[in-house]
Amino acid sequence: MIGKLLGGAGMIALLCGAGVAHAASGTIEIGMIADLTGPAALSGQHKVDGAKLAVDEINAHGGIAGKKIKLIVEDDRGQNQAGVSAYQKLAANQNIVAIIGSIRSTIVQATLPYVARYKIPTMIGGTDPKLTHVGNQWVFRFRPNDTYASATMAQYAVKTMGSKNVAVLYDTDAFGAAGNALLKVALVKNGAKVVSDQGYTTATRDYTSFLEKVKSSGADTLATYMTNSEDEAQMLKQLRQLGLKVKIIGSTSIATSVCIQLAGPAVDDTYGVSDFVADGNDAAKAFTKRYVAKYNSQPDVFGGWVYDAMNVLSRVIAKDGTAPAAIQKGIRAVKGYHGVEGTYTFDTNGDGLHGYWVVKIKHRKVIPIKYVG
Amino acid sequence: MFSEFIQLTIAGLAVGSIYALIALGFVLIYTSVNVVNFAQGDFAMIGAYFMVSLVVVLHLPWWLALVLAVVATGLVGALFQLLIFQPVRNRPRNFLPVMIATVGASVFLEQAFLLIYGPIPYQLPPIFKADSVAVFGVHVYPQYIVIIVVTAAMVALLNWFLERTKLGKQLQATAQDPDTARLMGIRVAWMAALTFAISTALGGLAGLLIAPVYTVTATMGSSIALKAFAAAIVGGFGSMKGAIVGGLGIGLIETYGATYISGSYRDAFPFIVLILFLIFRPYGLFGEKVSQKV
Amino acid sequence: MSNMLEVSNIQSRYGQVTALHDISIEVRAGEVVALLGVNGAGKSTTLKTISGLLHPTRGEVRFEGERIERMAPEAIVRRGIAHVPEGRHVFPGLTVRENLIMGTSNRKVSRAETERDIEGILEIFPDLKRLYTQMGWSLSGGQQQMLAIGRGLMAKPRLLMLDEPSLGLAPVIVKQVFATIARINAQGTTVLLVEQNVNLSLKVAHRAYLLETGRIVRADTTEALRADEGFRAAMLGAGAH
Amino acid sequence: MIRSIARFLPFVALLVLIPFLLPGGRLGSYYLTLLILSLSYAVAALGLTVLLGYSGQISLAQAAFFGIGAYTFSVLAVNHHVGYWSAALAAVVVTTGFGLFLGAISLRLASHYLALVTIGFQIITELVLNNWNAMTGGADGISNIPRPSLFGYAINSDHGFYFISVAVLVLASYVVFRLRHSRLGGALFALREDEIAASANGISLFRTKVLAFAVSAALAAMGGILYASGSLYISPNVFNFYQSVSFFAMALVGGQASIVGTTLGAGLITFLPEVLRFLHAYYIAVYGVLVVVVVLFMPEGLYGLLLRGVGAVTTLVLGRREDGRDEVAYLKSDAVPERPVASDRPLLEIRDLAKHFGGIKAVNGVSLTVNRGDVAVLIGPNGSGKTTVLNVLSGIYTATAGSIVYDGKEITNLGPTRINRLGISRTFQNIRLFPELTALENVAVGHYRRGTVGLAGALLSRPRGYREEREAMEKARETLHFLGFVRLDVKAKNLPYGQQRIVEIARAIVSGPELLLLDEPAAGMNHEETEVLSQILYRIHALGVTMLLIEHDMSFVSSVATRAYVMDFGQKISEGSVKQVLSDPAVMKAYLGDDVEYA
Repeated sequence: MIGKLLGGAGMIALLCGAGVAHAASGTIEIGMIADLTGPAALSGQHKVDGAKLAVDEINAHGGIAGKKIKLIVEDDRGQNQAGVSAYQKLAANQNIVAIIGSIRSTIVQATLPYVARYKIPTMIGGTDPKLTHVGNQWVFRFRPNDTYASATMAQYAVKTMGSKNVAVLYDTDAFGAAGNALLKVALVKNGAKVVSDQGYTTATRDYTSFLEKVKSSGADTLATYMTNSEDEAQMLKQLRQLGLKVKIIGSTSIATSVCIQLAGPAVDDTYGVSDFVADGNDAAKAFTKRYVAKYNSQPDVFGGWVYDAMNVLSRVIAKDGTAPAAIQKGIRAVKGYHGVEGTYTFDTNGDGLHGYWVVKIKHRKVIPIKYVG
Repeated sequence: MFSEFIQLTIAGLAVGSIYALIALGFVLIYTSVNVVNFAQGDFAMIGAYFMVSLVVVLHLPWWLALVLAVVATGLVGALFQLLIFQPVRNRPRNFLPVMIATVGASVFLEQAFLLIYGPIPYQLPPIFKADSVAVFGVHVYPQYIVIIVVTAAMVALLNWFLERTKLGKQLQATAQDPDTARLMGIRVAWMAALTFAISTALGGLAGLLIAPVYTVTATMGSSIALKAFAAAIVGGFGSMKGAIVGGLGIGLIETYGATYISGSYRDAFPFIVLILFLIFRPYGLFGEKVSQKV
Repeated sequence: MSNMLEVSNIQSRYGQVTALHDISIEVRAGEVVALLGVNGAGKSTTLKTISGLLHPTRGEVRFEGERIERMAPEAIVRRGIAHVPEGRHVFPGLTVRENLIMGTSNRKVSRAETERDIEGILEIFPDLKRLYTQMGWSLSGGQQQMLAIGRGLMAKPRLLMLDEPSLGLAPVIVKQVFATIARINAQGTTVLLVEQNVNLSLKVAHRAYLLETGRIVRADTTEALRADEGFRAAMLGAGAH
Repeated sequence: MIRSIARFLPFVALLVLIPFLLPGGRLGSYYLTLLILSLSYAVAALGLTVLLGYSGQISLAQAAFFGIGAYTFSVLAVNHHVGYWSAALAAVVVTTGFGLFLGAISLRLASHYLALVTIGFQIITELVLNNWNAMTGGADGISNIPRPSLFGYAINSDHGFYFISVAVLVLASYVVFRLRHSRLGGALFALREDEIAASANGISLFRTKVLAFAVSAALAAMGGILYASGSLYISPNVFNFYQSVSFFAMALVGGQASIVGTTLGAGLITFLPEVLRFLHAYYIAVYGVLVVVVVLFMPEGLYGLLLRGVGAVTTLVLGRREDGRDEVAYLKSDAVPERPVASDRPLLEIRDLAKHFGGIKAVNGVSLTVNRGDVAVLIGPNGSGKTTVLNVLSGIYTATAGSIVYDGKEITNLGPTRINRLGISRTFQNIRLFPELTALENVAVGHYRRGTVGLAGALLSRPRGYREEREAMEKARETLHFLGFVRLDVKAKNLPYGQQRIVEIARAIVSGPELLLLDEPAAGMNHEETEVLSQILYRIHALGVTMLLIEHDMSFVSSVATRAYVMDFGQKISEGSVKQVLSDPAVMKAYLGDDVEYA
């Protein structure tokens, strides 16, 4: 008993010591895992760019209470195992006060046990609803989850676009498969008929067979739940070439700069849901301007959510300090923060955003139509 | 219904042509030096990137760019041979280390090109600018026709080279009996380099042909390569005719299967066919049964 | 005049196993020289060492004065030594004509010259004429042997090395083959011959070496060997060669 | 045996100590997770030690087996609430079943093709794991995978689980080690070194390959269970083709046929990318290059290199060891044994045998009879078809026509394994010893058909297994002694030609065959060695073994053979006593050629 007490005291002393150490160093270190290599290295780059933009701005304004933010990035290669290693590598660094996790739901899944164990506030972008519903108090989602996306898509398609027979095309990965399930339910609930639902494997390059089936199913609308913007663009180009006449509404991947850049005119006149819209609100407009100025390319959701995460984090730290428990409490208390992605109000699960934009893509520009919250 | 079938057939043949070109590369290398080059698909990626540099960056006319890109890919292939195969060419049972080394090299090449060209996918304009042409309700994508025609021409050219020229015959002689070929004065090291150059050039051609349809990324080659590999086996590893028939067959099966059976298992069909072949006809369509000599 | 081929004290190994211990051979221009000995005595290994398929661990090989023992086979055949290997080794997937053309790989030849050379070979082996477009694998043993020798001659060698040309051939064919060797020699090609058919070898050759477990145990003219009853008995008794 | 087990102790001790050497806190936990990961990989990679290192089969599906194991376990334990150990057992059983299937297909495929089929299996497995939502949870994977409890204590901490993993690795190593040193291990090696020689020694290629695949799959499953339980979450993208390549790299980099080497390789391949992280964007490219360099330029792997380095240092410090090159190879005995007289009961009857290859009629209607107690010799010029007769006879070629009757039973086209098991064994013209095995091990493989203990017996350390192993070794030693050969522990590839012949003969007679087929036993031997050889054949004959040999050396033939058959152009041209046939003019002509002038 006495030993335990002594041990506890030692721990406290150690923690205090650590606190003193970074006070002296004058920086606050924040970790981030991202796809630096591997098939989705592009999204990884956007993510790093978004985070760096936020960091540079905060530091330019004098940092947080005089301390500069230092961003430390580890590569997750887009793989679960490498994601876990990267997360642990960051967590092992005693100076890191919070970690920005992955936008991929499976990588988040794989790292969740370690988040729970290390008790480091972790900000994620994966939209699989259950990620924040497993009782892990250290996970905060900086994007709206898929229940909102599917509901928004279904509602808009049926009520506004007048869709009656809908074909669904989805990626068989975690994001797409979960989205497909939710979307089908939502469509039926709104009174539409699902005439075909087809899954494809990530990075499929020839969509002829899928599109032929959409055609023969007699669908008036194609709803896509595709994970990668590259795939979405590829599919859209082929759809146009096959001369398929259907209305199209897609998940977030359709309204990304990557999709628009790759698909060109093929993406015009499609609808999509998006949590990030370049001129959706004032914060987004300002962000887009600065992002374009700095990187000479259009920002998208990959950069948007980490920009918000970084800013929310810096406010919380400025207010509550760098102790993990304080940050955790602080984020949970955030209410009505106007970020690039929308207005953040964290619920008890750790979900910050609760709605999606419906957007239309016209002349390769994303035009916000309405926000469904 | 019928137009759908035609549509699928054209798409299947086009994708199949790409598999066939890469499968030919596998077969050429396998028959001549008895190793499998798992980096074969990455040469498709290299060819596509070279094409991007020549067309998008340097604005060369497409036909000149095509020739230059194919030749350049072949040169990279010859260099690859020098580094991966030459050092261990005389080691017994070198199949295994070479095979794993080519996988390691594939990891390296994909990363190297990712670093050089960056993660943003490139788009290559189609060779014919025309959009799809509708014939009797069938929308034909011109690039698909280009792929099929160029592949056919390339196969004819390759066949002419191997069957009608002395160099081609020397290449075959080396593959059939390297020691005796050396006794004839055939420089077998050159033949190995030439074989790699031709094989990888075919891969590069496949890559730049499909590039306008796909996007050009560092990882574009790996998934194509595995299916091309299946095509080579189904055809009978070691048979050029087999590689072509296997490639087209796999392309068609994949496309029909995804439509008429299940889209999610699209990538599985080539390998299910492969397993069936290996169980019931292990030496493929055109492979000869070889028995070990005592 | 000096020797065309001079093999001095070579030792050759297959991995850990020493196949040749100490072999020295000389071949003069215009000669037919035979290497005799039982299976495993090292005759084929000697030829392989000369043609560059094996590199000796000791000793040297000179062809027309030039050291060649470290050269690759491709380089050696370019210098004028053609090696017709044991077991014929015709290219199974090439036709008779293509096999013959492969024989010219050691030199630059025009198309017309190639055709002329092929004509010459078909004159020596008229049987090949009707097999002209057949694949190598479909030929009988004798036909393959003729093709292999013909292919060797296409290299226009100054020294032709033949390894067991009578192997597996019917007696009539064997006679033809040896008659051809004599004819080739008469036309000016020097020949180094490995044979099991002792009588025929002694007839066609000027000199012979007897090998035993990787060593030369006797070197003499064929007249002397033929006159030596003991040698003939020994060949039948010890190895029937 | 005890000594070779003792060699592993320092490594086990090191593994047990490592956690105590790690830094505390999260850094320690980071390393510990990687260590647990390495251990699970090591167990699966040990499967490749058996499959690739021992039996020489190529499989690029190890990640598939790893995944099937992990998934079967997780589905049972998480979704169906089966107890930890029962779920684990079931996972191993199911995975082994898939291993059996793949092994069964493999028989018909040459090694390169096998590599290809395993890739197909790998890719299909990954797709099924991804798409079979109802069972596998699809791309979402399975989370909340439990950790075991032992004797009522739940082992949830990483430290505890690490020790469980070490225990499983030790168990896996034991399995591999026992297999290596059992009768089956000899069979696996024989398969790797020379399939034809293996089957000619009574080893069933089919059963051995299937066994190798099954064991390999079982080990992969064990690794998979550790993986699932260690990371608490699995999803299909972990078990992909590149993971299979990774397993392969572990085996090759460490040293494919070494338990310690493979384990080190697993650690290295797992830690290498982590160690290289400081290179940022370049590290995966550097990793690729390192794999290429190691695989191409270090054929024995890093562990092999290490051992050689240690060996070199030891030699340097302790002085040169005797390499045994000049050791006496034969013990001579001058006693001429009593040779049995041939009976007139036929043991082997060949009728009208024919074998054609394409256009070449290698054997064209040969009939001959070998009586019990005969030393029959088949002579004839090179290329006359003698070896082909022997190859058809021992089941390596199938006959085009004709029949072979042995001991009253029809054995035509039975296959080499069955024929060997009937009591016919042979040597080969170009010597087919297992080059990487020692002389003694080679001969012990020859005893295979006399053994009975299978996998279970070997792994459970049944006394009968040890007895048989001992017996095989003793018999092998005895046989080599009987033939006067003493360099027992030299690798076959390092023996001179003549000695290799003796070892091959010993391998052929160690199981006590009734009929011994010898293909040119005296080829490449000098006089002295030939004399030793005839002594040896006398002694074998004196044991009552009937022999059929092919030979060119006539003085040798005259001294050993009781009956001779002469072949030319695929046909028998003469038969009788050696003396008779040698004076037959047809034979003279066949051998020496006729006397026509050409020059």
